[in-house]
Amino acid sequence: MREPITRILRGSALALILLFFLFPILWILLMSFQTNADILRIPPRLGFTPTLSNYVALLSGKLATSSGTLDITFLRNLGNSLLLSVASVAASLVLGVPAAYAFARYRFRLGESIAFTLLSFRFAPPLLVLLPLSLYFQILGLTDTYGGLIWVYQLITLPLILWIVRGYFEDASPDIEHAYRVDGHSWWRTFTRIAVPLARPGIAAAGLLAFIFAWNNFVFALVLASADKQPVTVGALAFVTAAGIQYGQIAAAIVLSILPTLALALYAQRWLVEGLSLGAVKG
Amino acid sequence: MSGLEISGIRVRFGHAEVLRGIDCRVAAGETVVLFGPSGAGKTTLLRAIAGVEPAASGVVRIDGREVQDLEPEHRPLGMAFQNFSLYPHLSAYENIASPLRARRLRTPEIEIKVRRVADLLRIDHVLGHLPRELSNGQKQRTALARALVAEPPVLLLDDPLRNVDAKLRYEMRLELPPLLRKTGAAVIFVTQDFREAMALADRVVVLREGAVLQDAPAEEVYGAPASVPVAQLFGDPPMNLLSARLVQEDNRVRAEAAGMAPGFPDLDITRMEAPLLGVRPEDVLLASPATGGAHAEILAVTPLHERCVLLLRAADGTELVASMAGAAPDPGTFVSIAGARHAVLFDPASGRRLAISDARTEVVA
Amino acid sequence: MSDKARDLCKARVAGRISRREFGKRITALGIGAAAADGLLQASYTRAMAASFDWMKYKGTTVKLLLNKHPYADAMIADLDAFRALTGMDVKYDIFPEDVYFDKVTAALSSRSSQYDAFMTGAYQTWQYGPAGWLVDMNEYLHDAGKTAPDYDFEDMLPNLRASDSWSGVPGAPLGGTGAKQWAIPWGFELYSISYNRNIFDQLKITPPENLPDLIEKATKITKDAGGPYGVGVRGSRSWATIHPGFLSGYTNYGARDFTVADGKLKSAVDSAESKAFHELWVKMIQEAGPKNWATYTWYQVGQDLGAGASGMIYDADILGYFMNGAGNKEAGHIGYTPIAPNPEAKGPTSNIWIWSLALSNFSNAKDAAWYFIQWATSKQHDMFGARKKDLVDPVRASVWADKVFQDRIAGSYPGYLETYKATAPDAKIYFTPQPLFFNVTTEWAAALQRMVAKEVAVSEGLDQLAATINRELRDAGIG
Amino acid sequence: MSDFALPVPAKRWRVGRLLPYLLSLPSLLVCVGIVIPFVASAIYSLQRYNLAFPTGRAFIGFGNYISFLSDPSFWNTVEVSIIYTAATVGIELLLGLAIAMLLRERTFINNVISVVLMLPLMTAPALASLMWKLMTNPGFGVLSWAVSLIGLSNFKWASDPHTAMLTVVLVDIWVYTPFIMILLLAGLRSLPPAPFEAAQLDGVPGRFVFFRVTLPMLSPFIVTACLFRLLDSIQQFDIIYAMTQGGPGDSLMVFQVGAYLEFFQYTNVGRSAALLMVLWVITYFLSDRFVRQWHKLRERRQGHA
Repeated sequence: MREPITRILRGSALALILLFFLFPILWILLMSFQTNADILRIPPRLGFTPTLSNYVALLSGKLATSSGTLDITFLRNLGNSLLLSVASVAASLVLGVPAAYAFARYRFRLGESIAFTLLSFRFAPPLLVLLPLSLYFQILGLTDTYGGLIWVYQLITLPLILWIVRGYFEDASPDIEHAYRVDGHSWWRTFTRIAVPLARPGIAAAGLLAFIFAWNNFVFALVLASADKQPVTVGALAFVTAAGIQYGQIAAAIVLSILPTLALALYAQRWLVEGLSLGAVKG
Repeated sequence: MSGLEISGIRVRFGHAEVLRGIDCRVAAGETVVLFGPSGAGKTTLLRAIAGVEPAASGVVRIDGREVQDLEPEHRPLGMAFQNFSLYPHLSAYENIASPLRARRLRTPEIEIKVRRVADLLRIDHVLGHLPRELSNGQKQRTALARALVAEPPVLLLDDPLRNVDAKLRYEMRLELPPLLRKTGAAVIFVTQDFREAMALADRVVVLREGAVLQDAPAEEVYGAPASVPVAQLFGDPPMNLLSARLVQEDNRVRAEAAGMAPGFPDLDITRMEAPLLGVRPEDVLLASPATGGAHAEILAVTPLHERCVLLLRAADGTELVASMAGAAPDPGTFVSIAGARHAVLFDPASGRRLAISDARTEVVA
Repeated sequence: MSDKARDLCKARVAGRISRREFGKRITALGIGAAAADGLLQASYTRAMAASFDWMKYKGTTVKLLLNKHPYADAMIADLDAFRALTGMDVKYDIFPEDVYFDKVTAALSSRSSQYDAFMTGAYQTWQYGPAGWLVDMNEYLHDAGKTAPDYDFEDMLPNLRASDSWSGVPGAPLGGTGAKQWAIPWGFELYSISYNRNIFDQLKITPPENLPDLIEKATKITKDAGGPYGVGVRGSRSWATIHPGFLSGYTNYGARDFTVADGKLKSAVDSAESKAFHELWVKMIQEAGPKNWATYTWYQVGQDLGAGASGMIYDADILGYFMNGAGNKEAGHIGYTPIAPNPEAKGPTSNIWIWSLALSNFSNAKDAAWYFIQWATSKQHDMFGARKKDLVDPVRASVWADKVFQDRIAGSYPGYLETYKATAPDAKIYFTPQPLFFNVTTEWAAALQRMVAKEVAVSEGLDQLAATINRELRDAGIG
Repeated sequence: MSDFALPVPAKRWRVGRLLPYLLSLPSLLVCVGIVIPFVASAIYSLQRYNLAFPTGRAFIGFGNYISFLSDPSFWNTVEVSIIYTAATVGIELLLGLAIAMLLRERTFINNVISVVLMLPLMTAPALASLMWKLMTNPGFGVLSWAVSLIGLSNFKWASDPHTAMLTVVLVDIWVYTPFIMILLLAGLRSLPPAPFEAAQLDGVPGRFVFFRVTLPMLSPFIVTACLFRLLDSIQQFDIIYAMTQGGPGDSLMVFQVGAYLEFFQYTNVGRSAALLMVLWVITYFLSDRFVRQWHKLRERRQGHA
């Protein structure tokens, strides 16, 4: 159908793009199978004897350095990341999906103002709230609790979910829901059986993006939580040690920290793109 | 009373009033067609009745019970939406079963009822399909089945034939009246197509700009539109509206225009500046030029169904539309206008109907 | 443990027998040297307990905020001894250095009672002290009821004790009159040259003696060593770039950061001495420093030395120590040498960094936390860290005099002790204490980056820097 | 018999009017909890407030803001932030759009590529920066080695004021282009096929279709993507702080890095808060404009549909 020259151009453009975006990932993957000595060679080389020592160190929690064996809490950090991200996204979905529905379906006094205010939290510089927040959390007794962190994480996840899901609801015809209510189903049943299932691609995609952003957060947990509640983003800095930066372990940590998100993304692949489109479900 | 009774329904969208106090009654077993141009508020009225569009004021009674303050799910009615509004993630079977499930019927009972209505609408072979796997006609029948399945006392059908092809529409026009009558429900059927209205309606309610223009049996709306707008809306091709001259004659008044001069025995006004004479195209009596009468030039000819429609210029220069059976004459030739079989006279200022012609046909000398 | 061995340990602890005598007799009892150290440690603990009510806060838990550092690792390794001694429990949060001080600032500025004691440097106490976040330890040190009789604060090197002690008046000398003891020194580092012996041997050059000599040799390495560059120093836009080798050399050239008159500070970075030194330093980086020097923290400086990417570093002596350890490519090839950058100078004038322990003013268990700090800075624990772990620049004179420690260092890290000894006498904090320390040094690092990038000439850059610093001092009301 | 044996509900009062508030208030309340610190920050910004000078704390009105006006470092921050934001969002938008166009067809391979291309987004910027720092290390860095192969042996990446911006922009592009790509891809795939088929049948040139059909129809998505990226970009912190801490010199001193240093290094709460308030005003203004535009485009798009 298409001219071969276009196909070649398109193919090589894609190849270049994949190279740019995936080369660093590939390099990190390679690094995760190397010892620090292999990584710190001049000039860098491809050939090396692969080792699983980085992964072993991460998973066993023992890091051997020149200044002795250090305990590392990577698995705990990974668990914290999972807990914080999953709980934050779940809370955001519970709070945000009904709100998104309200903004999409009803025109009500102050509705737009509330919607914009919610969005504007996404735009507030995190540091702006972070500075007094630690003081405030101290008063509320939320310092160093998962609950407090999940609350603050709402600043990241809630607006994203709210706005993407709202667009999705807006583009879906309300008549399908009307029909269901006329059939005799309550509002709540209609919301849970019709509105939400139909918006599932949008919810899945928004949830995934929110998950990624929550997962990548650094500064909130750093300031507000003690070491045993830190996510991987902060925890991986523990590999910057006096005896040298443990690049191999950092690389392995990145690989391991990407895996859950990647798995989620591949699972949600079929909804991901469709879900971010404002395009409605066509009956 | 049993059936549907609405009064004083008002709906506002922001500052615009979309429905300005609608009153209407539909008896059980009766089919009322809600007719009007787009934007008239037909769909809004159905929605207000169903409760999915909040009404600013007004009363909706179903079988004598006020329901305007109830949520949609508590109103005993069924509704078919113009765009079908099937649940895309549920099979046709589940779509149809939905009202029954809402009423918590037991599974075998649901099965029986769904099968029955599906048989009736000839979609029993596609019950397992998802909506996107259905043809438009099947979708339409599924939507209809869903509205019918719980045998509600009130049925609201929002232009259900609009999105289906001509053949199916024709079939459905024939099938629907007995079907609806069988349900015994009070039916409101929305359409923009006057033929559909004529075919289905026990009564037609003509709606424009949020107000009822006429509420009468279909033949009456056709034959005796209550006002100029109704005359313009209802009918295809629409009624000729010709500026007429009143002529007092014995015990009646004649209105002369374009070579026609129907008589109006009940008219008590004798003098009026240019009243409007409404004549349906098929009521324009045509004759060959040889038979005398007023000559008119044929400007254009279009076939419409089994008849052909002629655009004429009468001797006095008035243009009008007539229709006739048989072979189409050539444009440029002449016919003779012999009179009007039936005509309506309107007040040009208010647009209101003044009188209906008597049965005698007259030919102007 | 046999009674005989226990008696022997007690005798050693009480100072009745010499170390050598102790070693000889314990060997005679058939106990290996390592086991004997353990015995000694245990009996020290018992000896401490004998003369002081260490069990007073039994059952209390102390929570610490720690930086990820070998010194902290050494302490953690010895925590069981503290638990046994006091019946208290210790919990700790440990954070990487990149974010550690931000974490401290966040915790203290929110007046959090979460942490009772934490690690700090001296510079930080110049902020934390005036801010009211720290407890003045003098009230504990001088209270016989709270401090064990054998604690011997005077055993700590005087410059270190003074460094953590300040009156809070900007410009007032450290350890001067009215000074408060904001923190207790615990482990420290000073600044000298650590070099790659292989590279030096290969190029047949000797360790540098002063800055011009260093520049010459470093330039030669960059040119001739076939890959490695000459000298690694820090360069990130941070106070940390200013305080190690840089300030040591700066001081050696007779330059000061401020002049103090009538209680007001004035920047002295635009002095002739300062400009002369900056010219050399900038030249050194341009000609023989790491290419992306401006992103270098001590991790990169150390990493390059350990991986053989640099010929030498002018940075913390302990950094050279760590890079000589297993896991690094150049392990065992690192040499150490003191440096007095100014050829005219009598000797090195090294600035120092002191890891200290401070007591949070918001702690709900201050007395108990003091017990912990007291233990962690005691001779006993200092000795444990120095002998067994990597607390290699311990703060106590008695530990430096310890033969076991000396032998261990001399064995694996030749030149380290000698370098320390040559550098230590004049090693102290050469900054003028004042609360805008971080503003000034960060601006300073940024200015240095611009000079190295040739965005501004050295002299002009320093004039601008002085003006900026003076303005900030005035704004804060101390200039 | 009809199935309408419906119970008469007790309440005659319709919950409908309150429903939207009931639905949206929980999320609002959750966020309002966060507003309290925000107000505290606003108050701090009106004070001379350095934690290390507790006695000097005083209300000084807009003093902090006024001092910015004459402070060249503040204007440098504004300039650097604008350049950074314009460069990152501009390039990411173009690149993201190009990739989305390439992956437009709904094939399995394209779907997989689009997920795989999101890998950089899944790498936390704090960690990604660490790896980029290693990759651009002149000794061990694979990228430094690669550019030396093409003759750039003295390329100093983030260390040179001339290339530092380029380097962090590169990292930002690497991390965030996938975000724009995925939003625009979703947009492209949701466009109705009819206009494109018609254009193809009519033999309308591709470029014309792109500029006159694709771009206008895609604009709500472009606005959304830009909105999120623009506001994230102007608030950039992780990458710049991890790579250069705002250096060399002041060449990368963006708002949040400046404010972070003011607070965490200099304990100058008042100045830090004032700097952040300025940033907030900028983002509020920008987002307000964008949201208006977004509503307008959506209405137009729905009007077409």
